[in-house]
Amino acid sequence: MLEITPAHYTILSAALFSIGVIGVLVRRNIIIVFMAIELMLNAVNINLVAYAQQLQNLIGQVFVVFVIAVAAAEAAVGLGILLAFYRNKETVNIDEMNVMRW
Amino acid sequence: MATQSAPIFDTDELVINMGPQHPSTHGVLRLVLKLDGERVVDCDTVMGYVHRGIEKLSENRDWTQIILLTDRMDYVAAATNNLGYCETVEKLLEVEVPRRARYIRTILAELQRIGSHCLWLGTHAMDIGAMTVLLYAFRERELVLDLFEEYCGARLTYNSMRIGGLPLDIPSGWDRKVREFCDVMEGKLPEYEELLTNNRIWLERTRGVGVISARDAIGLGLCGPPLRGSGVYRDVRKDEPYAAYDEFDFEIPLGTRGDTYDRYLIRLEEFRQSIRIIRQALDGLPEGPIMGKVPRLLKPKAGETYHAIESPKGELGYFIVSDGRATNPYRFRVRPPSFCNLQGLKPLIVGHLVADVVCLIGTIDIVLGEVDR
Amino acid sequence: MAEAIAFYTLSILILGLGVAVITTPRTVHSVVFLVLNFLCVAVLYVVLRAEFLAVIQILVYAGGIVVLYLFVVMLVNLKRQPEEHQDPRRLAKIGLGLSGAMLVELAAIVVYSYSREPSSVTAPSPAFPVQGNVEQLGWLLYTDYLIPFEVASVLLLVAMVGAIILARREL
Amino acid sequence: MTDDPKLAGSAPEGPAKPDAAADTPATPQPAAKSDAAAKPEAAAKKPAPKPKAPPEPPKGPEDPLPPDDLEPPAFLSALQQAYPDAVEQLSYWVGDWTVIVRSEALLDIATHLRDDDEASFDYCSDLTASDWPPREKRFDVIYCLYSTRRRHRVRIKVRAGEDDPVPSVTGLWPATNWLEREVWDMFGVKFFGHPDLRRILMPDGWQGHPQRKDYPLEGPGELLLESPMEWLRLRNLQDEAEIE
Amino acid sequence: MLDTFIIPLLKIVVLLNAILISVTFMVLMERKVIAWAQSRLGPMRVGPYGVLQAIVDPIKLILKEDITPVKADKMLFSLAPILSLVPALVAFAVVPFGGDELFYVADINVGLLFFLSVTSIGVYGIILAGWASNSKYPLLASLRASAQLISYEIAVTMTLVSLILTAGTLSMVGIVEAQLTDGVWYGFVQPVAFVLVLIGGLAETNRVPFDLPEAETELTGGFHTEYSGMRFSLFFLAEYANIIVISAVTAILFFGGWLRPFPNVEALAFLDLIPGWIWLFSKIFLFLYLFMWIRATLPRYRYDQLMRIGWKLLIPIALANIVVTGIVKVLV
Repeated sequence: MLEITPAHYTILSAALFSIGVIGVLVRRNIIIVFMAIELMLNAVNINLVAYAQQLQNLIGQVFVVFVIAVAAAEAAVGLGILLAFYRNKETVNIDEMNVMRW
Repeated sequence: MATQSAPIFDTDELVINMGPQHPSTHGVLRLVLKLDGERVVDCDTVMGYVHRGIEKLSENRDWTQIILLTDRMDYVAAATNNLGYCETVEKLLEVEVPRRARYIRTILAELQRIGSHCLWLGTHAMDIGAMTVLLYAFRERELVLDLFEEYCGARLTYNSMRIGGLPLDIPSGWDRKVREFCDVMEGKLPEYEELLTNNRIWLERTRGVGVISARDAIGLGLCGPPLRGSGVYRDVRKDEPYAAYDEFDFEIPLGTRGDTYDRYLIRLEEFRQSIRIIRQALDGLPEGPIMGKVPRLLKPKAGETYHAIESPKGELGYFIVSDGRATNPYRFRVRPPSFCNLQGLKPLIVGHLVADVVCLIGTIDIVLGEVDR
Repeated sequence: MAEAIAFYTLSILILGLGVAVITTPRTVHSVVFLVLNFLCVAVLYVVLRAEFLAVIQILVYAGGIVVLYLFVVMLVNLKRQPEEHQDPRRLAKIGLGLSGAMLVELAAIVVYSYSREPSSVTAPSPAFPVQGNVEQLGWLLYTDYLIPFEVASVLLLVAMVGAIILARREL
Repeated sequence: MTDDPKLAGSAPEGPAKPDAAADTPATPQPAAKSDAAAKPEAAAKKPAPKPKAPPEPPKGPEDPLPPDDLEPPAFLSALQQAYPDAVEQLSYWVGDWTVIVRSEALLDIATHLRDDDEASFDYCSDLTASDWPPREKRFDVIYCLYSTRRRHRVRIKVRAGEDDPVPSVTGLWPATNWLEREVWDMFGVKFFGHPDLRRILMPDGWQGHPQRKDYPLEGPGELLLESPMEWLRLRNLQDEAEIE
Repeated sequence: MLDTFIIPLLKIVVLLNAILISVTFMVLMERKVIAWAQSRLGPMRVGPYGVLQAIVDPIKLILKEDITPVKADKMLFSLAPILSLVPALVAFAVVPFGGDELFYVADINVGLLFFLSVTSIGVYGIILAGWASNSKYPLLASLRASAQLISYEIAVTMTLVSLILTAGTLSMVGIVEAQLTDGVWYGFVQPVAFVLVLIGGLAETNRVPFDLPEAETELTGGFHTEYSGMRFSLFFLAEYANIIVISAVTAILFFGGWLRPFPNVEALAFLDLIPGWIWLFSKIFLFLYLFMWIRATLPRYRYDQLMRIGWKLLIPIALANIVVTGIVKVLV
């Protein structure tokens, strides 16, 4: 128990990932949904870093860098879409985001 | 998307109250600003927080008591208020004011202009963030106040003139001190210029901000430096000379672009011209009485008149109706330059940023005591 | 020992803050919890000897992306709470169940894989001509992973252009 | 805010300020005055031994005619010729020229004065009013014009009653926007065609128009609210007593 | 145990106290410097030449009533000052006050990046303070602040990349040692970067001429309009701690830290008699004085001008600087 193995990190990561999934599936505020996605990405990152440590190999960390870059791109575009949507519909409720064009 | 091409992102219009408690509304002016982001899209000016009914009060006071009330309007330029009022009543009474009194009045009015412009410069620069100028300008204003204190004993509300002349002759040695002050002031002006005139930030903040064309300025009834900043040659001292201004040689600085920077330059130049006038007046100060022949009981013949002078803020006019029977004016009306200039604020600020609002309030140089009366 | 203390503390914090992110009714609070969550994750990276990633996590995630979120939350001045509107076709309970099922599945996988003999495989990276976490990471990024790295930068550029076009007032 | 000036003096439930001044004796000055006003008998008795009649309030401004040997400036003569009916009178006093015009023709005359090359009064330096209660058209609305090109001044004067509004000249001189608001606020003279005729110095809900002669200096009292003319007569009596 | 826990802990305690005390005296210094610039005397009443003002001011602030607006978001309203102060203090962890291990808390191999990332957290304090106050002026200020701080953070980070290229290390101690081996302060090698970092530092600490988030004459105090008492003083503390840390880092990166002038000129070896930390402190004071001097002299920029300077001036110059530095590095 006192020795922390990659298994511990995997469990932490899985739990965080599930929290993210719950957030995505349950919450209706799209900003929160975005944040839940960020949580999921972080969960993946934890896993990658943990295994990079375990395998004494930096490739996992390299992937984390890419994940962070993708997350930044996702946040920028996602929030841009959100703003564009908001100024037309004045809502951030994903249930009302059911049209492809407006 | 094409069907709703109206301004889309107007959901964030923010209405903020600037004032009456705000550090840079120069008193208790209240602006209700409608903002789109930081840009002002609409503005409503609310005033009257220091409305003391000076006009109404004056209609129930006798002619001499009113001088004291005029001090309280533009309290940073009390002497010019006194001057305008006394001249108007003198015009109604058709009293001749002795030449010495007119000279001293001119000196007082120009000293007052320097004092008022010092206050304007300090607060205007402070609004834009240059706080050292404030302290420098107040340092010089203090000298003006000292001179007034020596002349009439008061530092803010002077009550320094009487109908028909002056209550006091100048104290001995006062003219020398005024000359010294002129030298000091002339030496200090380059300090202000050094801090502001060629300062890049100052230029960026003031140039092209609050531009108003000559035509609009005339139409809006702007007066004083805001009008001259747009290049309109209009100065009551030249157009309708009063006191002793027709005997002096001075120039009226004019702007070309009508922006905040031009108005700043004009007021700086007015410092110099005021110093020039004061020096001429001191050089040619005639001997003689300081009070004209005024009846003991002031009762002007029935009639009405409007008389304007150039206060530091602009055209300060008094419209007085006498019914020929009472010892008080039947109707006493002040044409406050700050009030009329403040009317030009809305066209100036709409479309500018919040930061420019304070800059523009500063540039039109209002005193709320005068706006509200 | 120290690692264990750090791990358990951080795990509790990370999971607690994660739950807080998705349960708080006020969006701004969610963002704050998210920041704190990311800071804890950064500390976890330090524990895992990934200092560069820890710093990048704070700099990019906490200092950049989440500020963007906060900015948007402040910009989107909600007139009504989004949670008020309930779409009848929405099946939140099933969503909750689905995610619960997923948690179970993940747990099962983990338990299953570790019930067997723990494989202590190490696949050390090839020898680096440089020392230190940052240097080695940089070496990898600019040698083996140069093309993905450039692709990522192009992706960021595209995202930036897209975000600007989307957020502009008039299209 | 009452739009009808007549209502101003007699609104049954005004905002707190005017009524409070009369009801609560907390503020000594207004209370004392309103007491005196509330007891007209007592006030009337006081000067009774002296049979001197109270002075009538002045009926109107003198508006002296120009002296015979003085030629009016060219633009005024031209104006008189152009609008012989509209110009009621020319007046001259201590160097100032005043044109008294009918309010119906104000806009025409103002336009003429602004656009005529001789006159070109492009700058409205002041707009104000004066109140002469006994007169039927009790208000004089006064426009002080100035020409930045020709550098001369003239005043236009229009007579207005409480109920007949004056045309707004904001279209000609935007400067008069606030000035007309102030005249409305202070006197209750209405301007039709004004874009935004609200109170400007007094609070929005204020009752009455303070610069009127029948508005007491210390604020409105009960008697004033009931019968302004009676109140004015009594005040004049009081003033006489004080002078004696 | 002693080396891993007790000594660093002691160092932290000493450092924190030193920062807090120096902040209070820095306020006094600022008041005095500005007063002299404005031909005044400054505080003169408490103690000789007003020296004790530095002690009286914090006492006053602590004893003042701490007001929370009714409509404020209570949690964030309390959290914001803390979020603002903590990063400012944490940033000191990587600031070496001397070459010896005694003089720094930690010398991590990503020291400079750590400094940048920690200061980037400070923006939350300001944004949240503005948001939580539930008041319009603070909200405007916090929108301004978030845009301003992020923009200038980008500029500063990019500028520092060229310095990192020159030094070849991210460790703060390493950068100073690199300056010793190169025999020159990097302020002379990277003058452009130095100026950019100075400007960016002014903007990141919300100092004149970039004090828009506070802009007393426009936004009535900006994001801390609604704060009073202790929580206000935390913001105050954070601002001044930030100024000190920016000054210290600038001195370390560009002015050779604890090195004497001309570190490799043997003829000046007698300057080594003065301990290194005195050199560093005098450099920090120089920058502090510069900050105050600027405050006394310059007006404030406008929001759009500020953003224009950040995006259209500083960032392109920083990028060009990186390119030039890279080329020079390859060629030399």
